[in-house]
Order: sequence, then C-alpha cells, then structure tokens
Amino acid sequence: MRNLTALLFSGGLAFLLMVIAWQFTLGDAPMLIGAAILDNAVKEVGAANLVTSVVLGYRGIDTLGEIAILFTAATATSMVLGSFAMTDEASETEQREDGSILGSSVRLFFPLLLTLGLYIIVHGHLTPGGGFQGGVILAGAFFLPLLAIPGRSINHGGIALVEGFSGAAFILIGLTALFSGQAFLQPLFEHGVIGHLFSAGSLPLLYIAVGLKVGAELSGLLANLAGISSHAAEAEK
Amino acid sequence: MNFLDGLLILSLLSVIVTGFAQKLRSAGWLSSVLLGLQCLLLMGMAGLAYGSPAVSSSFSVSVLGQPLHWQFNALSWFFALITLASALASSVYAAGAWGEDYRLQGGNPGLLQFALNLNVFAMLLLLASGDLLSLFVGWELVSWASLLMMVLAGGAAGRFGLRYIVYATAGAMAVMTGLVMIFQLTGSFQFADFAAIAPSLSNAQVVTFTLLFVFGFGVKMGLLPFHLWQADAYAETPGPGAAFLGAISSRMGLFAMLILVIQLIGLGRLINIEVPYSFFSLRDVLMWVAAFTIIFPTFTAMRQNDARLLLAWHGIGQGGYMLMGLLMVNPLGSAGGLMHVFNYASYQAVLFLVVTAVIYRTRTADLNQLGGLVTRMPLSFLMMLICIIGLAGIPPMNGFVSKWLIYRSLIVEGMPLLFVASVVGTLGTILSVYKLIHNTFLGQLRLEHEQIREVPWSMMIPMLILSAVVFITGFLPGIVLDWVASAQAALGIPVLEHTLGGVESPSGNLDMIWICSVLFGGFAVGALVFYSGNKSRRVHQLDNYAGGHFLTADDRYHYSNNFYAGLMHHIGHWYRGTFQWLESSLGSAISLLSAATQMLFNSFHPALFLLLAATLSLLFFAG
Amino acid sequence: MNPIEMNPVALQWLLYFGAMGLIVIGIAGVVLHQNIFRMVLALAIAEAGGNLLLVIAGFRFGAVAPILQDDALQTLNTSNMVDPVPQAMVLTSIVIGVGIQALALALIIRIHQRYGTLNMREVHACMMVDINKSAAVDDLLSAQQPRGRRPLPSPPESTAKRANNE
Amino acid sequence: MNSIVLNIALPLLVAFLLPLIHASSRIAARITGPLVLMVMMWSAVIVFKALEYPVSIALGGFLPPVGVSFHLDQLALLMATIIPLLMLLLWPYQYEQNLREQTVLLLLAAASSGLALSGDLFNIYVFYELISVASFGLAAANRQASSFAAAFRYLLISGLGTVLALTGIALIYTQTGTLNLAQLGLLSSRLDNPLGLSAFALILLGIGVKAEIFPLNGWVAEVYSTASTRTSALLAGLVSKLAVLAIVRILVVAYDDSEAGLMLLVFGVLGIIWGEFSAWRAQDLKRMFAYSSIGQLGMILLAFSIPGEAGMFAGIAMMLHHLVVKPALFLLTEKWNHGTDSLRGAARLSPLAAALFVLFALSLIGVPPLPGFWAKMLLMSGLVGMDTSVYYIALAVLMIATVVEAQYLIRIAVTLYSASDRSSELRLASNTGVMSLFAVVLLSALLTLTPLGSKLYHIAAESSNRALYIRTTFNVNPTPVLEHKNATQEASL
Repeated sequence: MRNLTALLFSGGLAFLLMVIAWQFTLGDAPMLIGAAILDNAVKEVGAANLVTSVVLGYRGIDTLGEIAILFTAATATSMVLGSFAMTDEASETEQREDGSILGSSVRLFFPLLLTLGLYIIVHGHLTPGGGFQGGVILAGAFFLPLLAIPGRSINHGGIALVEGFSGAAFILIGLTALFSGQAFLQPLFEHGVIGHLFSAGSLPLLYIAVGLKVGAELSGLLANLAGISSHAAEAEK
Repeated sequence: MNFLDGLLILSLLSVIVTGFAQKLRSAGWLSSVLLGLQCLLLMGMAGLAYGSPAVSSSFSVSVLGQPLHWQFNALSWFFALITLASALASSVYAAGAWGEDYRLQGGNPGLLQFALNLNVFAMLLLLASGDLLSLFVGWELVSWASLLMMVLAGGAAGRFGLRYIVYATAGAMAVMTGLVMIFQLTGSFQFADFAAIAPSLSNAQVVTFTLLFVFGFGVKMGLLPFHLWQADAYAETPGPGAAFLGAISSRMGLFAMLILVIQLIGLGRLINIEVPYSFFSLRDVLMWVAAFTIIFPTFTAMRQNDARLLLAWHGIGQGGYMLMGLLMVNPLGSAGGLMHVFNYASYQAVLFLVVTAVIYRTRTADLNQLGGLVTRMPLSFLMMLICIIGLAGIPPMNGFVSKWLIYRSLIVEGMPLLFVASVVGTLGTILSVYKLIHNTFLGQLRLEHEQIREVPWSMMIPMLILSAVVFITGFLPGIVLDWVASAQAALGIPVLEHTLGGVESPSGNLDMIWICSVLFGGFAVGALVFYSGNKSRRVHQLDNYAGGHFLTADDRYHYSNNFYAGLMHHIGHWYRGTFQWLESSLGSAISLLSAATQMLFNSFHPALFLLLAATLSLLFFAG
Repeated sequence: MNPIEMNPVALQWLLYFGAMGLIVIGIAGVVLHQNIFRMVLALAIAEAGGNLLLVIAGFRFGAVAPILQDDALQTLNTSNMVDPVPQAMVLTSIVIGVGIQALALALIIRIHQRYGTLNMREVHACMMVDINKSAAVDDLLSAQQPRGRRPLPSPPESTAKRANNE
Repeated sequence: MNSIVLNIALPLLVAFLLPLIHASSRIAARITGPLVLMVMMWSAVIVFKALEYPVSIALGGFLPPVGVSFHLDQLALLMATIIPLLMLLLWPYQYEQNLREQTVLLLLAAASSGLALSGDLFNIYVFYELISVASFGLAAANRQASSFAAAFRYLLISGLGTVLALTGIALIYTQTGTLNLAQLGLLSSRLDNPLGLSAFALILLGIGVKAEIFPLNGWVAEVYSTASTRTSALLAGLVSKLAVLAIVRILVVAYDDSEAGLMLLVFGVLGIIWGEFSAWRAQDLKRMFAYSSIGQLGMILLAFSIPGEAGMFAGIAMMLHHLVVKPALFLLTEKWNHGTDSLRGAARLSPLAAALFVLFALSLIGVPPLPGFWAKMLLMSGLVGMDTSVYYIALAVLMIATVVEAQYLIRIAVTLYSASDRSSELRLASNTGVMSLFAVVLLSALLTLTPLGSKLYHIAAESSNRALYIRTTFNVNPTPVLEHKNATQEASL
C-alpha cells in the first residue's frame, strides 16, 4: 500500500516536473547576470577561467560557505564516529599483510597524484579545475595508502593543522580586503596578464587555500570512515 | 488621583501584599482589612449610584497604538459593590476559625486570601474597563484568577479546574474574535466607536457578534450547552472561595454581555432579526436559552446529594433568570435581572457559607449523612432558612422582588410560555432548596452530631450581616432599586420607576412594606394563638416514638435517600446526561483526531510525506 | 554524436527528462527502499538530478565552456560562452552533497553498530523504544492507550505453581 | 556597515582554528567561543544602532545583482543580534569534551547570521545547508543510538528537501537568469505563473524542513527528544525561525501579491492542526513541546501568509515571542524528561521552575497581558482584516488550536502543582538561571510593550516594503525608512 502510494505519487511528481520543464526552451538561457559576468569578468577579475572568477570572485561567499559545510560535515562525522584515537587503535590491531602489488603501485601513484592535484589547484584560474577538484585528488592521494597499506594511518594532527590554517587563510585574505577599505572577499592585487600563472590577483591564493582545505577535510573524512568501519568489522567478529 | 485610582491601586497592592504575606498567621485579617478599605473607597464613589457622572481613572496605558483606559459608572459600581461585599464576607469568614481549621487540614489559607484578592482585582479591572481591549484583558484575568481559586483544593479540583479553563479559553477565543472583528470595522477598541457604527451593521454581522459574545461570555455564566464545568468546579473550591465565586464570579459574564450585547449592539437589533423559517427573533432564541438554563440545571440540582453541588448547580440556573430579565425591553424585566444579581449574590454567599459551616462542624456535605442540626446550629439554620426563602423567590425576602419583576415583565410583554418555563424553574428551586434544608437541619439528628455546637463568631458574623441584607432589601427593595435604576440609566435602557417599598409603574405595582406588614401581622397572629394556648411541651430531639414504639437513635427514619422518589418516578427518565455525553464525545473525538495526527509523527518513513507534499503542491500550482 | 547537432527538441527531452527523472528516481528511491544505505544512494541520485538541472539552466546552443583558452585568450571574446554562474553553483552544490553523504554514512555506520540493522523500519522501531524508555512513557504505538500503567493481572494460581515446580 | 560580515567571517575563522587553539591551550579554547559570540553581538548592535535606513552591502565588491549582496535592514540585524545572544545563553559551558560541539555551534552561528543577512537566493541556500549540516551534527552529538537514528532520519528528510530547494532554484534561474532577490523582485511578473509558483513551492518545501512545516516535520519530535535540550532549544527557537525568515524574504520580495501566500496559509493551518492535536496526547514533556512548537510554527507561517504590514508585524511578533518562550520551555525538560504523570508534585521541590513553566505556558496560550497575547491578537486581527473565507477558516482553526493548547499546557501545570502521592525525585531543573533570564526577557517585553510594539511595527513596515528592498539593493537613492509613510503615524495594529 505504502509502496503503491509512493509509486503513484512519484509518477505524479515526474509528470508534473516534466510539465514544468516542457515550458522551458533549451538553450535559451536568459543570461541576466551571466551575460554581465561574461562581459565584465575579464576586466574585473582577470581570470581566464570565468567559472573561477564566479566561484572565487562574484560568489566568493558561497565558496566560503561551501568549505564551511565541508568542515562542518567533517567535524560532525568525527563527532559521530568518535575521537581520532579510535582509528589509531583500530590500525594497531590490524594484522593483515601488505600486498606488494598494491603497496608498490600506491607508492608510485602517491607522488603523481600529489603533483596532479597541486597542478589542478594552482591552475584553477586558468584551466578547468581548481581548488575543489584538486583538493579531491589530493585527498585521494592521501587516502590510497590507507586503503592499500594496512596499518598505515593518517596524521590527524597534520590534517587539523592544514584544515585550520587553510580555512583561516581564505577568510584572512577576505578580511584583508575588508580592512584595507574594500569589501569582504574582494580580490586583491593587480590582475596581471590574463592567462599567466601569476594573474587574477589573489584568486590563486584563495584556490590554494580551498584546495588544501578540501583535501584535508576529505582525507580526514575518508580516514574516519575507513578507520571506524574496519574497527566495527573487528568488533563484530 | 480620584477614588477609582485609589481603589484600583489599593486592590493591586492588596494582591501583592497578600501574595507575600501568605505564610503569615494573620494573613486572613490583613486581607480582610484591605478588602474593607477597598469597600470604603467604593463607598466614596457611591454618588455614582445616585446620578453622579462616570468616574474615569486618571491613568491609561497605550499598547500597540491602542489606548486602554478604565472608568466607573453606575453599572460598574453596582457590580463592584456586590464583588467587594461578597469578597469581604468570604475573607472575614476565612480569616478566623475556619482558616485555622483549613490550615490544620493541610490547606494554605494565605493562598486562599491571595486568590480572593487576585480575583477581586481582576474583577474590578474588568468592571472598570473603559474600552473593549481593557474589557478583554480584565475578562481574561478574571478567568485565570478564578482558575487559581478553583484548583486550590488539589485532587479532583485540578481536573475540574482544567475542564473549566478549556471552556473559558474557548469562550475567550470567541470574544477575542469578536473584538478583532470590531477592531477591523472601526479601527479602534473604543466603546463609542462601536456604538456609533452599531446601527449600520448588517444583520449578518449582528448575528455573528451576538453569537460570538453570547457564547464567549455565556461560557462563564454557564449558559446551557456550556454549563457543565461550573457546578463541579465551584463545589470543589474551598468553602469561602466557593461562596465568593458562586456569588459573583459567573456574573462577570453577564456584565460583559450587558455591555456588548445590550448596551452596544442593542436589544432593538436583536428583536428585529428573524430566525429563518420560524417566528422567533434572535432575542427570543436567547431568551429560550436562558429559560432552559433555568430549568435543566435547577432540576439537576434537585438530584444532587452533596450540598455544595446542589448549590452550585443552582447558581447556574439563577443566571438564566438574570439573562432573561435583562433581555426584556421592559424596564421591569431589566431591573429584575439586575436586582437578581444583587439578591442572588447575597443569599448564595450565605448558603455556601452555611454549608461550609456545616462541613466545618460535621466534616461532611453529604446530604444523606446529615440531619436534625437545627437544635445544634440554630442560627445557621435560621440563616439558611432566610436564604432559601430568598432563593426560592418567596416573600418577604429580596429574591421575591427580583423574581416578581421578571415574571411581571414576562406577563406584560406577553410571553406566557417563557413565564411557564421560569415558573417551572422556580418549582425546581423550591423543591431542591427544601431538600437542602430538610436533609441538613431538619429531621433526625445523627448520634455522632449530638455534641456539635454553633460555629464561632468569626464565621457567624459575615453570614449574619449578609442574611440581614437579604431580609432588609426584601423589606425595603427601594434601596437596591435606586442603584439598579442608575445602572439602567448607565446602560442606556429604560429606567424603572420605583419607591422605597417597591415599584410603582404603569406595568405594575409592588409594595414590599405593605406585603411584609401583612405577612408579619399574620405571623404575629399565629404566634399569639400558639403561645397563648401554651399547649406545647419541649422534648429532647432524640426522644421520639412512632406507632406506639420508641425509636432509638440507631433507627434511621430520616427520609433523605432518594428524596422525591415519587416525583422522580415521573420525571426521572428525563435525566439522560445528554450534555455529559456530548462533552465526552467531543473529548473522545479530539482524542481520536489527536491519535490520527500523531500517526504522521510515528510513521517510520516520514520522507513519504515529503513526496506527497511536493506532488500535491506542484499539482496545485502547475497542474 | 555531437549533442549540438542533435535535434534541439530531442535534446531538450533528453536533458530535462534526464534531470527530472533523476530527481524523481532519487526521491522515489528514498521512499521505496527500506535499507538506509540505499536511501543514501538514492539521495545522491536525486542530488545529481538537481545538479543536472542547474547545469542545463546555463546551456546555450553553440556556446563553449566559459574558459578563455588558446585563441580566446588573445581576443577575449566571451560572447559565445555558456552561463558560468550555474557551473559555479553546481560546484558548490556537489560539495554540499558530498558533505551530507559523508555524514550520512557515518551515521549509518553508527546505527548499524548500535542497532545491528540497516532496515529503516527496524531502526525506527528501535529508536522509538529508546525514546520511550528514556522518556519513561509507555509505547505510544501499543494498544494500551489508557494512560497510567495498569498492573498486569496476576497469573492464575495453577500456572504460577507449575512455573515454580519447573 | 561592511563590518557586519565579521558576524560570518569571525565565527568561521575561529571555528576553523578552534582545534588548533584547543591543542595549544584548553582554557583559551573554552573562552574563545563565548568571546566570539560576544563580539558578534557587539558588532551587530553597533551596526543596528548606526542603521538609519536599509543598506545593501556588496560582497567581494561586486555590485548586485551580479555579485552576492547582503541586505541589512532592521529585521536582519535584529536576528543577527539575537543569534549570538541566544547562543550565548544556550552555550554548553559546563561540559568538558565538547570541542567539536562548540565548533559546530560557531559554524551554526555564522550560518545563521548569513541566512539572516543574505539577499541572494543561492547564497541563502548555501547558508541554509550549512545550518542543516551543523544541526545534523548537533542532533547526533548526544552519541546515543537513538540520537544517531533520529539524526539520520532528519538528514534524510532534510537532504530530500535540499534537492527540492535546489530544483526550485534551478527553475527560477532558468526562468529569470538571476539569483539576486531584488532583481527577482523586479522580474516578479515572470515568476507569477505556474512555473514560478511551482519553484516557490519547491523552495518552500525544501527550506520548510527546518521551519517544521507540516508534512516535513516527522523529524521534529524524534530529534527533540533524543538531542540534548540545548540543541532542541536552539533548533526550535532559532533555526526554525531563520528558515521561516528566509521563506518570508523570498515571498515578500519575489512573490508579492501572488498565490504563494496561500500556500503558506495552507501549510500553516495544517501545521497548527497537526502540531497542537498531537501535543494533546503527548505523554512526555519533550515531545509535547516539540509538537507544540510545530503548532506554533504553523501560527507563524499563518501570520506571514497575510500580505502586507499587518501580516509581517504579526509574524515578527509571534516569531520573537516563540523564540523566547520555546527555548525556555525546552530548558525546563533537562531534568524533567519523564512522563507527564510522574511530574505530579514537582512544584513542591522546584517551585521556581514550576512557576516559570506556568508563566511561559500562559504566554504561549496568549493570556493577557503577557506578550504572547498581543502577538496572537495581532495575528487574529490580521486574519480578520483579510475578510476572506479562507482566512476565517484559518481563524477558526487557530481558536480551536488555542483551546487545545491551553488544555495540555494547563494540564501539565495542574499536575505540577497537585499533591504528590510519593516522594518525587524530580529536583530543581539545573537551568533555572538561564530560564529565569528568558523569563526576564519576556517580562521586560511586557513592560516595554508600547515602545517595543512601535519598534516592531517599523521593522515590519520596513521589511514588508518590497519597493524599498529593491531600491536599497540597487542602491538607487537610499531613502529614510518610512519616507512614503506619514512619519508621525503611530504604530497601530
């Protein structure tokens, strides 16, 4: 009965949403603020990647909120899963062998991933990608050994340090603008030559902060989830 | 700073003082003194009752741009007099021996005095209201203050108090709806503004307002479908509190209804509105509500076996007379209604106090456990006798005058059916008060009550004074009729022409001085015959025989259980508890609804409702 | 096939149907599944649908991604680009989704540990028992609705004796 | 004016650094949180005082509508002041091991301030999500199995709500191509069609999860009865109001004079019915207050569904009243979390707490002259003023609900004061101090009713003025608040 109702209403919802969607014409975006941004972003922000100029410039406060959400989620997760110490205990009890293929490939991949991640972060204002994407790759780099090499644990103190300071750096850059008489999160510095690595003012700095923050949060999150789940499996046995 | 300011401030002070002095031994006397001072201040405004213009309080508050102010006119003064007098009587009663006893029983007499003062303050505030908003504030304060009084006793009282507050809140909500409707019409809460637009209201609006206000204020009065809360709640209130509440508290509903329905909307409008498909006008409907309010509770009272319940049920019925009288255009009727407020308060207070005195001595109010106390507590008996004569509306007591006025106006106005209905109600009253005095004071004395004595003077004096009032205002009704006439004038309805001894008007004449003289002359003749014959012999109360056999005190020949068995044989099947049934059905329905609503919160998958809501609201807009 | 070359109407069908379909599939999935882990997966699907819808909002025929590369860097021609704002918003909402999902997984781990089940019905029942216990209230779902605990009737003497003997 | 962003930046900054501060000095970590909240309050008060007419500030220096803007009017700043204040009152001072909870609370403070100030649709969504995630964390912070389950169920509903809200935003963006509320207001004719209204419905449902809107509030009772009382107080008192505020902002600015208000009305009425009737049968205090809070939120929604100043005035008044009363009532349950039957005689052991309960209950029912009465009267007056049958039905529901409310609240009061048949073990609630503070707030509101009323009226007049909002945002000729009104006109109902 419940399922039937749910199905019926899901069908209804789908139909109604399609009715709504059908009133749009594809590719006919009104481009109200979009056009304004496309016109002015190069002048105002100076980043080759216009999405970045939106993410860090026009809607920088959203990005701040976003990393705050990630941070909150990480904090809440560790609150739910307990203290960091538990993961360490769990890893001490691990007795599994280190698979040599996995181990060596991880050792191979780690620096590569690290480099790739950093590259994507640093070039966020020029090419597709940026702090978030790069941050995820960084987190992947740190998470791989955890999966592949048993007994390996992540340095949570380090993560806390990175996540704290990178988040703070983002806000401090914003506050610097505020205290120098501009608006909060207003891009600083000269724009430079568009398309160059050192351009777009403070945007690359912000993206580095975001990248490190995201990387740290995600590694912390993943480590927490991984650690506690192996611990739980242990407890069930 | 005029007398009204003084009165209100003193009243507020009394609340605070008695609130802090609860634990004091002398809290009762303190409270009595404070109430006495308030009475004096009220007397300072006595000019109101003899034609002085209304007194306005010199302070006013403005809330949300709406001024609240307070004033006293003859009507307010009349009600305030009753309030303060009954409060003073109750306070003195509770201050002395009764309070000590109450403390020993585990009660807190200081708290009772506090509640009394709080009620008085709330009522004065209501009576002094100078606009609709202050009226409502006062109204709510009265409601909640009387809740405090009702739940003092704890136990079942809490349950009854809760029931009361549900009714009261429902009423308050109706009143508030009416008030905000008025506000939306006039843009203010002033009486004058509403009175100004009242003639131009459409019939539908008049009906709405009338129904809202009659329901809202009628709940407090115990008008018929909403009367269930009253008897239980009053009966469980500690004795002096019950006397006070019974005497005046419900009349606040009448007061507010007078202002809104009779003064502001006007009876003329009600009479002109026909109920569709009938020959009734809206006014007639209300009068029949009043008539049924007289009959049903009175006959319910007859079946009660607890003296307090019997009195409390009565109180509901008497409210019907007042409303019926006041709904009459004739000055006789409205004067009767107003005077009945005064009269009823005087004897109802005494009756509750006497019953409390009986409880104080015997520890029971069960009419099957009492009897023959007349020799033990003769003064109490006398006072109860005076008051039940008043309650039954028999000369020479004051109750006769007000009921006569009402009956007379019913006849003059040509409403025979209503007249019959109210006479039937009076019949019930007589039967039930006879049951009260018979089962308490007459008949066989119980052995365990042989040693009890009359109650102490601290309890006796308030009762004596009030009984004297019952008698004097019966003998010289002109005293009260002066006030009543001024109150009528303040309400803007026709004024009764009266003399010191009664009424002298084209609609009818009544001279109580003459009636009383004849009556007491008759009594004197009877007494003369009795005492000159000198054939009587005094025997002990337990010295009885029947059919040639001596009866010991162990033989129960006091006929109390299933009183009026013969009558009940005929009318007993009419007692069906329909209203109780309606009330409990309503309660069950709410409970059922509540269970249904809780199902949402107990559903194991609340996200389903999100899906439902999303689909339905999209359907609403996009579909 | 290059989507730009597709029939615009067909493309519209595909994209909007895809987005709305994902949303509805996700919501229906959350409602229909009893396994709480699957619910989280369904939630992720629904979020993907929402994100897709956002991206479509900025779509223009014949436009390119809003990134100045190669030639465009010289000409700074931004006229034939898609709207960059939805892309930024999608980035944000994806990250939000990740945060929520991580937290959900953490909660699932704990729930599974404590209650030993992933079935929503059982989890709910266990939770209600816990809540009622901590609130010292009789189970609201039970039929013993009249309030106040009624003592159980004492067992008939014969059974009590038998129980003692055994 | 720009300094108001500190209310978001500062708590975020400290929250990010709190683990590091904790690592270096525990004492510093303990005092940092309250300190930050005080600074936030101070900064909000300063801006509030300096504010003569609404101001819009552009974040990142990009003028609206292109950039994100904050709309600073009296309502927003009032909320921005209340947020840190309430958090200070409900801060977990006495617990050790609460570093993460404090972090999350700071994040919540930042997000709440952001939500109150923001003037951009997507920015509102982001801050709303931050509030959501923080509240999931707080709901689970108890670390009981039941609180994990409740938090998960809460997360699930909330997550679906997020999807709906995001869909709504996407629809609006597709339709108008902008996210700025003021610009949406200019384009409101494009939104006053089935499509725009559907988008509003979706956003309403999405944000409504926090606002305890009727069918989306399955989580309320569970979370409030499993989370710590402070969390419940915060969620019921603050978070729900902020969600309502966000909805109202969107409604007033972008959906003026449309059917959208009707939806609020319907949800409000259903919420009242569901909440109050469920509370009628609730058998423990926490759940009773949770249900009652649903009912109250319904009333608030109902108030906001009345268009114009009257509705805004009533809504703000009810909101503030509930914001004071409900947290206080929740604090009461910290020690009294038992079936209502076992509360018998508790007043003897904790007279102050019982008296406070009665005070709050009376105000909640709306007994004059307590503030709750005036708020309710404004609401009723607004409903009658609409003079439409739908609103009369709503009025009838409100009346019945009030009676039900009176019944269950006074039932508890009577139970508290009735004689106990056994020695009760219920002691004084430990938070009587904080509760008394709430009572002081309530009573001082009573004493300053007239100035407060006129102040609130001005706030309402300002925030219900759509043209003013749009003008402010585009910074065209900033004008005194009530320029269009007769300045001497007294606040009236």
